[in-house]
Amino acid sequence: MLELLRNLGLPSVAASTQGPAIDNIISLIHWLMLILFVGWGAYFIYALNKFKASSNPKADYHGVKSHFSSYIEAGVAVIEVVLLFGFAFPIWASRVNDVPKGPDAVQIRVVAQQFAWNIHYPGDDGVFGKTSADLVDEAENPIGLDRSDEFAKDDIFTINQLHIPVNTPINISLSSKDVIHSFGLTELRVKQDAIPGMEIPVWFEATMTTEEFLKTTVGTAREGQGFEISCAQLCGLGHYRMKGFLTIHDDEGYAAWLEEQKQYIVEDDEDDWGDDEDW
Amino acid sequence: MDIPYTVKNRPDTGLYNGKLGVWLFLASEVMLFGGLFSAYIFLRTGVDNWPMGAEYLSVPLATLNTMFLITSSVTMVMSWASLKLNDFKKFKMYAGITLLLALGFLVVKYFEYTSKFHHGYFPSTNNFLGIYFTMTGLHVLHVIGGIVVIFFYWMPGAKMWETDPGRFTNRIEIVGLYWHFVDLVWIFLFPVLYLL
Amino acid sequence: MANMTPEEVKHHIKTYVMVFVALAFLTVVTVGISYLDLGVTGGIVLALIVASIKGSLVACYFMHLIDEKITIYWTLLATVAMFLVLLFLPLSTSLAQTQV
Amino acid sequence: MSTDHHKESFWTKYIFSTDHKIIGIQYGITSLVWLLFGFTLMMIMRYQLAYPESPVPFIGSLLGDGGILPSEMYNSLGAMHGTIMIFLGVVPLAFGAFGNYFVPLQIGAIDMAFPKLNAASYWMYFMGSVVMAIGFFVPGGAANSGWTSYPPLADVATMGQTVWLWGMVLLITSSLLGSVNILVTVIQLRTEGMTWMKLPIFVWTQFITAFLLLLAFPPLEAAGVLQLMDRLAGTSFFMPSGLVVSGEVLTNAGGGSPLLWQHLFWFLAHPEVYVLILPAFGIITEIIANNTRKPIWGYKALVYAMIFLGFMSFIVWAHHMYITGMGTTIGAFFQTTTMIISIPSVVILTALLLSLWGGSIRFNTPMLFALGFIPMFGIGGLTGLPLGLAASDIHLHDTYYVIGHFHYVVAPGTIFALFAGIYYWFPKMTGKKTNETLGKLHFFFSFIFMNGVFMPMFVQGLAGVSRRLWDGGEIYAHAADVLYLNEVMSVSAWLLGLAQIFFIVNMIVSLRGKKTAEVNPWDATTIEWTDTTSPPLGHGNFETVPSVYRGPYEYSVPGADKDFTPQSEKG
Ligand code: HEA
Ligand code: HEA
Ligand code: CUA
Ligand SMILES: [Cu+2]
Repeated sequence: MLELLRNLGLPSVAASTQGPAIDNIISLIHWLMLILFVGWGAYFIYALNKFKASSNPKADYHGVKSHFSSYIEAGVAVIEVVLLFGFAFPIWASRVNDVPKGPDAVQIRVVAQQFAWNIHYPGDDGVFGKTSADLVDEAENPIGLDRSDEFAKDDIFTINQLHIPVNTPINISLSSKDVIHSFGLTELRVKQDAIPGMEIPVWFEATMTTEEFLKTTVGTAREGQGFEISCAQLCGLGHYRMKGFLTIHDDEGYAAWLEEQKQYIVEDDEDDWGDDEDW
Repeated sequence: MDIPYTVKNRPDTGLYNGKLGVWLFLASEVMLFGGLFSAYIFLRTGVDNWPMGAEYLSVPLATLNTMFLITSSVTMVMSWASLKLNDFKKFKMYAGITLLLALGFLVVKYFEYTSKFHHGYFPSTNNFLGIYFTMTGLHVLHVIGGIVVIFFYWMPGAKMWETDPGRFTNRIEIVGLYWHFVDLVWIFLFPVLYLL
Repeated sequence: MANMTPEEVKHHIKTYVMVFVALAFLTVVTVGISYLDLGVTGGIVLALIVASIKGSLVACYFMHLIDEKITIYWTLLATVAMFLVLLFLPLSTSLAQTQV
Repeated sequence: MSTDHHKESFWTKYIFSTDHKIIGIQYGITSLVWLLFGFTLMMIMRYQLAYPESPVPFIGSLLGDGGILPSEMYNSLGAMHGTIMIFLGVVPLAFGAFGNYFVPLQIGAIDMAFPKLNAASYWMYFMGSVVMAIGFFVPGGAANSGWTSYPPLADVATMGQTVWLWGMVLLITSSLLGSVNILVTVIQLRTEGMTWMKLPIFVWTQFITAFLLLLAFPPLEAAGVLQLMDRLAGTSFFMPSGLVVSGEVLTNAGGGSPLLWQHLFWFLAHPEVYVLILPAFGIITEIIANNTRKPIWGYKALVYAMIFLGFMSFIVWAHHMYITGMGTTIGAFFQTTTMIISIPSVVILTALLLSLWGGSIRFNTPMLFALGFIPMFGIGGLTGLPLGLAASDIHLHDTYYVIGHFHYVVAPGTIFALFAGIYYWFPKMTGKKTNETLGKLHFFFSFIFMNGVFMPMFVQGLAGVSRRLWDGGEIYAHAADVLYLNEVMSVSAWLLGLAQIFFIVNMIVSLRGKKTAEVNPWDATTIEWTDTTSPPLGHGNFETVPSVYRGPYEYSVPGADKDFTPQSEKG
């Protein structure tokens, strides 16, 4: 079934620890759907043919007398219970409860806005600097970071460029400046609404680097294009182009990237970089 | 041909159409105000400091208004009972008092609103005032609707008493049900907005 | 209430007056309570209890719910159920919202 | 008696009529026009999706900007397509038109319980739809925040949103009046012998639908008022503090919650989807019983399943909100209720399917649409299941999978049922017959192209393509593999549009034809067909109001001389 769904569009990689579990439940439930549909479909066509007026001119007042349909209904109910308790609840519980808070996890803030993703790293001190709506300057400082705050001095900030290490728990605290957006990482099976006024945690652990992923795309329509952040919630006229980029590094690569970012802090803040020509 | 059960009760349900109709309508009204009460609870629990109603609002005026509405409810039901006793004069009197009390309610509300505006309290000031104005505003619209209908049956519509007293009495019962509901909503609005 | 004898109506009128007195008294009680210092939760609970009593009085006696027909009871039962859902389910959902 | 004593003018007879049949037809015509309009909006949008940023042919000049559909207008048309199809199209047609016309006839009532209120609710609907139409002409265009109108986007949107809200307030009020009317009619005006368990299923579905509208719509009205306050009085019910929109710090007091709207909206909108499907079930049941010439299988099970469905529909709404960050317990609760609610649907579909067994099936146009409905609703319903589990919804939420899911239930589902109903009852309403050949062509082409539009959506959805994308996902790499489907879907949609010409021609030709239909052309059992004049106008639907002696689907009763025994037949 999973193969079939893959052929039907489901991305062939599920590049996070939770991804395969989600694919699994999708494919299980499609089994149920397929069996019901094919079973009833076969019955349907058979019945239409057998009981068409030309072959069965006299209808039978009583019709079906057996109770097998009740068994089917009970069967559907049982399978749904199994899906709920065996799969759906545990996956959801892990998504909600296992948010990694410790020092092993990478902490990132993502602040969505019309029509970009602002990415905020705490820097070496591991603490996010203060931000405030009054300091927002769309060109220079979209998240309103208060550089005078001591924790803010080393904070790294990017637009539409999310870089993370592979095989490391990532804890993103997601919020929005203006309207509701939805943070979607299709290949990682991650999706979470970014709701203004709320800071919602999303966590995941990538299992594949961008480099590895790119190898799998060779020969497909998307060859050469890595992971993306998509916006899944209607957020205005630019909703369709609210795309960000996700790069998954190995540990060295990630460290190198962080190092590289530091140089931009000292200079004039985050102005002239970040691939925003792409959005 | 006339629609059946406008005056008499249908035997198996024991109801006439209008009464069932108004109860269903009130059911939807319960859900309408329910939506607003739900919003109130939701907003209130969502913030750390929610102002006490009394900080902005005048409890004495609202108490007075509560009394107005309670009294108008009892006079409303009395006006219906008077019709049941075939006493049209008393009906006129009680319905008239109901109208006066309802107008009294509006007058007090007018003073409450204007004094809020004078103090610079607007719906936009904070969510407490926002929900206060929305809920009481919607309630006031209901009061006005009630006044219009009661007035109609008090003056021009009262002619029906001569032609079709049974139906007229039923109409007054229906109007009464609506009016008691308006009172009932206020009974909840009063503590929720002013006292908590 | 379509076929009541005059005696019954008169009896009803007595009830109305009594209910009215009770409502007035309870209004004073609510206002009184609000001046006591019961804390937020205590105050809310008590005020809502009193309001519910008042509301029930109006509904039962002025609106004659105390002896109504079964159809209306069913309708209102459904309404009350949905009303409670509407009042509390959104709230419990948001309280359980995952937040940082 | 059907005729009134005094002569009526055209205006009182056809325009400001209080006759439920005229009002039903008014509802029907208005809503069909809106359906066509709503579909047209989508055909325009589908052009942009198939050929991004190329000028739309024929009507490009209306869109400005070199004939290309601008992205803000795309959002407008999308929001209005959803709103129009649901609130101005399907609900008024299914509930307003069919409900008004046939509920009194099927229960043997001479009219609705409150004829004036009935007219008022039509005119309220009419005004609501005029207001909605005005939206297209205000600065900034019609509402553009989706039919769901999520704030804060909707709070800060252009003026069209305010117009939308006023329109909704009118439409909601209209539905409330309509549902009170249907409920009282069914409870109070059933003819002698028409006990609850003898009601045709169609009446049951209308009855439950009315209950859903009565209790679910008012909270949306409340929410609409709150959003109007946000937009007009500057409150912040749905706006938290410290928003920065387009570089400007908003000066609102703040303290509100965007999720509050979502709760109030879905509190309506989930029951609303059953409002869309229940009347469809009702129509389908009538037609299947009639054309299999045997009683429906499991009448009681159907009734109880529908009542249960109605109740449950109030406690599943947050399955639209899993991705807002729902906690585990509440998440488990809503997933469970969502799975539970799928069971009565399975029961209903099973009953319909089993009803075929032992029948003597006639394949006329209404029956074809009814039979088409079953597997199409099956696909739509089944694809609801992965959405109902929060875990799989993580991937599928707000993708085209959702769009595919609900279009299967509403378009080849409900719309087919409505077509079936129109063909089935056309002789009753007009005394004329529709053309079978045109009807069958209409069915086969609609069936093919409906699937052509909506089946590929599942593929795009599985691939993760978001909905409401102006460019159809062109900028996203994950959409690259499935992008070619946009054109397939669009072409199907236009062909689907062309297929409707069979319907329109059929309607026009049949209406202009002679009154040749017999009183009971389908040999049906329910009492609307026992009526002798067709159609009798004015209050009073029957020469003599029939009494009812038996269940609604007494077809092929053993020992009876004909293969149908009307409900009104003694014995
Ligand atoms: C008529 C309308 C209708 C109906 C009936 C349904 C029915 C169901 N819907 Fe759907 N739904 C919508 C209209 C409808 N829905 C709309 C409009 C939206 C999107 C709104 C928006 O966001 O804009 C939506 C969105 C939606 C979501 C949110 C998705 C998301 O945004 O992420 C969910 C999630 O749980 C869901 C679930 C279900 C379920 C479990 C059912 C169940 O009731 C289905 C039960 C039915 C079955 C299980 C079928 C049984 C089948 C058989 C027995 C086999 C028969 C086979 C043959 C005959 C061959 N729906
Ligand atoms: C009842 C509801 C309903 C119905 C029937 C339809 C019908 C159709 N819908 Fe719609 N749709 C929605 C409700 C509905 N839709 C909603 C709620 C949304 C979400 C909006 C949002 O995102 O906010 C949506 C979104 C939506 C999208 C996604 C847009 C996006 O996300 O960007 C698409 C894309 O293809 C689409 C296509 C279609 C098509 C091709 C049909 C076709 O099936 C249409 C077929 C129509 C007919 C067959 C009717 C023909 C009428 C006649 C023939 C009448 C004749 C007239 C006279 C005789 C006078 N719809
Ligand atoms: Cu941001 Cu869509
Ligand atoms: Cu739903």
